[in-house]
Amino acid sequence: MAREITYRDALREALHEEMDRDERVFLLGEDIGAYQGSYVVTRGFLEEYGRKRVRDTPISELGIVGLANGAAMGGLHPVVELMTINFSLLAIDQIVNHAAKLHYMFNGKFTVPVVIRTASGWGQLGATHSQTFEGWYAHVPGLRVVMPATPRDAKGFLKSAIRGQDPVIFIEHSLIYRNRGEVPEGEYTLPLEGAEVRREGKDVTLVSWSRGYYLALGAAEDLAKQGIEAEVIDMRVLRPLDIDTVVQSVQKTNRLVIVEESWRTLGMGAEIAAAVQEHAFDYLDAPIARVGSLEVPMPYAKNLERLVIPGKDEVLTAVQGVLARELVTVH
Amino acid sequence: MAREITYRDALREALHEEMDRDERVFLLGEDIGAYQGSYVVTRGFLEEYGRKRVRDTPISELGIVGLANGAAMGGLHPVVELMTINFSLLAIDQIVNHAAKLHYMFNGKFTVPVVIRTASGWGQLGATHSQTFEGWYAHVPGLRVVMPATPRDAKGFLKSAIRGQDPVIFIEHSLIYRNRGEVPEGEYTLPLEGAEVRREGKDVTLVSWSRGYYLALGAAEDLAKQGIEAEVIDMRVLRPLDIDTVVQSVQKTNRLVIVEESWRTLGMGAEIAAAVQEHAFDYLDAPIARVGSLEVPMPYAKNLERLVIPGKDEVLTAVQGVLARELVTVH
Amino acid sequence: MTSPDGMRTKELSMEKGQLLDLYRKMVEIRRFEENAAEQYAHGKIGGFLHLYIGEEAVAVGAISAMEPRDHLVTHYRDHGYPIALGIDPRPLMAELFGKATGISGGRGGSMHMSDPERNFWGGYAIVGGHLPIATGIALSNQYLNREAVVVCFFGDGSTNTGAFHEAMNLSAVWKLPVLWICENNLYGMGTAVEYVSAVRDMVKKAGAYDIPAIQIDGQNPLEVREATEKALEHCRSGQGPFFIEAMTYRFRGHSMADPEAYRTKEEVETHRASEDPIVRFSRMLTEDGVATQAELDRINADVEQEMEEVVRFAEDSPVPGPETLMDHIYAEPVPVR
Amino acid sequence: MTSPDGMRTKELSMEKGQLLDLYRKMVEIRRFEENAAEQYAHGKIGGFLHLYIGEEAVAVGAISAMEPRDHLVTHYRDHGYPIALGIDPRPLMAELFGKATGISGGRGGSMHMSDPERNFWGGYAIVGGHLPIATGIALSNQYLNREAVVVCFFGDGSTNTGAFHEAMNLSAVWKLPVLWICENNLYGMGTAVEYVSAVRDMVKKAGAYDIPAIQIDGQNPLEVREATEKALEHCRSGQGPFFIEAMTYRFRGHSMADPEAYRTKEEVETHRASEDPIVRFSRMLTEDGVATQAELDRINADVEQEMEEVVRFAEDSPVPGPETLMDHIYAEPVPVR
Ligand SMILES: Cc1ncc(C[n+]2csc(CCOP(=O)(O)OP(=O)(O)O)c2C)c(N)n1
Ligand SMILES: Cc1ncc(C[n+]2csc(CCOP(=O)(O)OP(=O)(O)O)c2C)c(N)n1
Ligand SMILES: [Mg+2]
Ligand SMILES: [Mg+2]
Repeated sequence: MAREITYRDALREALHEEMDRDERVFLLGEDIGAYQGSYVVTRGFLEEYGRKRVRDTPISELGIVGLANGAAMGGLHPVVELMTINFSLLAIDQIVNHAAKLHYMFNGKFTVPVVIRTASGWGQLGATHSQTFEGWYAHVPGLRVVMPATPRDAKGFLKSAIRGQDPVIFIEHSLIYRNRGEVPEGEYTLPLEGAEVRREGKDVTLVSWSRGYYLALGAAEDLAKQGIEAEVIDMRVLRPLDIDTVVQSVQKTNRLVIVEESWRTLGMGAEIAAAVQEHAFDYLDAPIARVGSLEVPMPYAKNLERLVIPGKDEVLTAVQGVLARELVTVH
Repeated sequence: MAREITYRDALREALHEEMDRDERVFLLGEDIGAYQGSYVVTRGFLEEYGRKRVRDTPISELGIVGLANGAAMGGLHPVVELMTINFSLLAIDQIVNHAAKLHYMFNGKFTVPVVIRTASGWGQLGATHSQTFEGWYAHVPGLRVVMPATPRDAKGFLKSAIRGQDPVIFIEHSLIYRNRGEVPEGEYTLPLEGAEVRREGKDVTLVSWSRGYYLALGAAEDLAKQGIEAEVIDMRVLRPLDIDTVVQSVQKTNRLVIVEESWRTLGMGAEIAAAVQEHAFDYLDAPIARVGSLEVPMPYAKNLERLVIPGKDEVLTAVQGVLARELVTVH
Repeated sequence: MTSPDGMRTKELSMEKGQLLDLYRKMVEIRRFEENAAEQYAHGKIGGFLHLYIGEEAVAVGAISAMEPRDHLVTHYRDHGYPIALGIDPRPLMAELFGKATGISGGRGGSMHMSDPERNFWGGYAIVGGHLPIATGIALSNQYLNREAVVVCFFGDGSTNTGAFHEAMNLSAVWKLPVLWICENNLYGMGTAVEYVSAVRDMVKKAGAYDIPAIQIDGQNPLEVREATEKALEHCRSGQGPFFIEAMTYRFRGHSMADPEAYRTKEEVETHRASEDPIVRFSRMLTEDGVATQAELDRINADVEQEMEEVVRFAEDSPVPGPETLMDHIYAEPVPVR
Repeated sequence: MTSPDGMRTKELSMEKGQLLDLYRKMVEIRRFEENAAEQYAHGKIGGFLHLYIGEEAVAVGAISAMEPRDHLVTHYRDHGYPIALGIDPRPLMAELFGKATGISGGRGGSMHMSDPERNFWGGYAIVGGHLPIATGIALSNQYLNREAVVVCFFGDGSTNTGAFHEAMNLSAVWKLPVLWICENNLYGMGTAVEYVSAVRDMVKKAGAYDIPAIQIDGQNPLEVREATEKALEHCRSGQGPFFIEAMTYRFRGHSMADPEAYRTKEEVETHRASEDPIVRFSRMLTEDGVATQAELDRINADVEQEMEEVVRFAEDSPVPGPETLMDHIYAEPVPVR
């Protein structure tokens, strides 16, 4: 039996269940308590669990992630909320030089089971508040990076992340908190690995994650009306990256379009393209296309912002491009 | 007429010449003065220029880059030294959310001509002191990112960076400071753009930058003895990225190996591979190969460290791989 | 509020015209913000919108003490400062509308106003991020012997950032001419000072850097002005930074999205009732006989009209041309890829 | 040095055995470091090597006051603390040699010793980075009612980092049981305190967080011990953090690569001559009649021998197996790509 709930509620359920299950799980972050959370994910939690377990913090991103690292080493299971992924840059030393390293550097003698929840997103927020850095975190051995698109994944991943022993960067998206989707009745967790083929197709593979997944899906539905069957893959987890699933799809469709919201250069799409051409070289009938944001600091004005973030049209154009391509061999 | 000097001396000459040319150029950073610079690049500068222009700073990476941004806005030309690129993570908010954004966000009304010198490198320095993040900076519109391999580029780039109006991330490498190379007699600057073919060849293209360039060159010399002519490209500038030069080479050689010291996943090589397959798809006879570090926090022990950083053998193996590859088309 | 309310206008050697100008600026800010809130509700303004209502006396009092050569750097709650500085409010409103005539061409939005010609270096959206930048501008002034002071505004919440600490220390070590003005409005977003700051009085933090500091009533523009004058003198004389903590209160939510779950309506009402800087100042002016209520009402009506025109200007302006999208990413040309 | 040298051993209720143990620990650290320097010169040790010579009394005095349930977190100059804690020096030296028997399996090196079984959570190489971590361990102790105190060592230089500020504030806001011990050795790498810190006395920085603080003579292990005992009591009683500034001096370069251009030989010699903690303490012990010089000499000889064995152990140990390279990147299995 399944229920339909929002992405936000899926996160709330995960936090509730894990906090109820294990006293050592606690939340910390800016404005998660009295303010009720800047994206309202933790509404009511302070009132329910009290100040010990729901900790409003100072504006000290570096300090609170470092503190969470230490608390995790000391036996707790902290879930930090960094209001947006843009502010995670202030904490990145504690994420990359500490959380990601300590288990290895100290020869496995202790673990750092910290979960860092943060939100990607945009919406006339200006240059410093509209970025997304999943590709940066996915670069770093020692981190697990998830970026769920659906309520089911959001809940199952968050519960696993909290129960796990490794540092997890858990990236939400401000524009999909209200998206609804099915989640299983009762308890479940999902392993932090594996892409999923969410729509089967034979003509072209569309790969994305988080909000981009919905964009890809929308494009696939349009394409279907034109008789083009797109296979849509939701990457779900960005480190470890499940390239096999993409390769298998490309072996069938022979064409790949990657859709993402970050700047194209060195976005996640770069890695996916590089890895797929390596593993499915002989199957590709066209260059892998990447659809991403224009390479510009995000402007505030709505009409300009619309030009920066890719929409369905850009995806459709890219698909037309890879489909139109004839395979030639030049020497 | 050319002279042969070290990479370090090339940097020193650039700093000297620019400081002598323009009173508004000044240096700041941790231990650049009394200590003489942790890689001795600024030796003697405090004594020569005094405390006003050679400023030993507190251990405040975020603060000093922010201060340099402000000083640049106010009409100075600060050259910040961040001891190593690992510590730049502490300053990354000022680099990415400020230096890279302000000119655009404020509609071009002022500029932020800041130069951030920092060093990549390794050598039993452990997990937190052996990383390299050029790919992260190359992801960000608004930044220029250079990573010179030769004394000539080091000097010419640094002078241009100081004279320019944009923020520049200038990445040196601790293991090539003593490398010698020719520099022109007298004044010169070099535009912050363009890759260079440093060795011509027809069988395979090797692409790298910074210390990796020497690795590629060494491999090319070995290959030559086996009758394999490798073309070697030094990327030099990582943003803007000169893909054309690589594409032209691949159109001739049909095979590409990228050599870098960072972790493979989402390293610069990912972008180069993704872009080249896009622009030279029909010319590739084998998947583009990427040689990079093993994906592990760097261990201290010398015998383990050697396994992590790619050496000539790894490059040769990769070249053999792309050469052995038969082009097949599967449907 | 720590200082007695009783500061009288006559204690200050100010002309009537100057006093009425302070009054007018506060009213301008208030009406500008109210109009912005209305336009936000109409969907004309997007993203974040942080209003300065209730805190007007801090910007107006402090900025009135600045000289043209001085510099201004602020956080994201930044509509009040340029108005206090006498910058035309029309491009400010147009910026909120995302129009080409906006002060940042519509690219910055609410959080990123600036006017370098007036030495206003902008509003910044990363909490704490502008403090090192202000320090650097101050260094450029010192370095180039400009004898200008940078006045930098920030909130209580930002004093908990590492950037605050590093900037304070740098400014003190190098004796930079920067005046730090902390607006302590008791909350950072929805979090009350006592839950997140080890000390309630921000002046105490200045002590860690031997920066002289004073806590003042930020609801009285004259007290703010006087303290700022003295502080600017200190900074200008080469003695290094100075720190003012202005006690104030935000009458509206943190941003338009704020349901204000963290404080009671009564708390807000109490502050509004006793500490509205405009109400207090108009009482001061009329009780001291500086102006009649009728004179003040005329100013109010005048500003009301001005703001109608401001909104109309924003409304009627064109959006930025799409062809400008990629301008100004770099100051110097970059080869196309 | 701010406190008079005259603290006598008899003022403290310590057994002779305990006093000699303090002495021995200091000598162990000194000899360990001297041997490390020698082995570095022989190329047996690579990378960075930061010696604790001259500062032994801080670690030994402070750690002698700790209880087994207490926790320890330090910066990268971290060979002295584990020795003071009584951890076997052989795996420490083996770590420097990059051997499998090293305390971190040869993966950490000089800057990353740790022994969580003894609540020693390690040395950290990012200046300031371990302060938030110490704060978090303290939170875990408070949360789980462990009644343990985290003792965290760091240098004067690290007090200028944003991480310091954020950690201090967090520790004070949540009244966490953490004892901050700042080793003020007058330099951060090659930069003297006065050039980079707005205040010379680090205790002043604790005032910004209302954290009680004391400045002590870090060259006298008994003074350090006494101050630490009181501070631990404070922390353990739920009153929150405490801050000790131990005035000390580094007799050797910052690391083995340091040519010491920033200070004169005379300056170093003056400190060495009057402030060697081992010399001072041995004088105290003999003058007070606690021990004879012969007894101390015996300890010295003993330690000398012990350290030969320590080096031999490191030398004879195997390097880590290449097959272990990819172990422990994650605590839980990750699917291979
Ligand atoms: C580094 C960073 N963290 C978090 C935020 C989100 N945020 C915006 S304003 C704010 C509160 C700031 O409070 P304060 O400094 O007191 O200023 P006030 O809004 O009260 O004027 C927060 C947490 C941000 N913009 N930047
Ligand atoms: C964030 C960061 N910046 C710079 C460095 C380089 N560095 C290593 S130790 C050190 C000086 C630290 O001085 P202090 O805290 O006084 O400790 P001491 O070495 O004197 O014991 C510096 C700058 C670093 N490791 N981390
Ligand atoms: Mg506030
Ligand atoms: Mg020191």
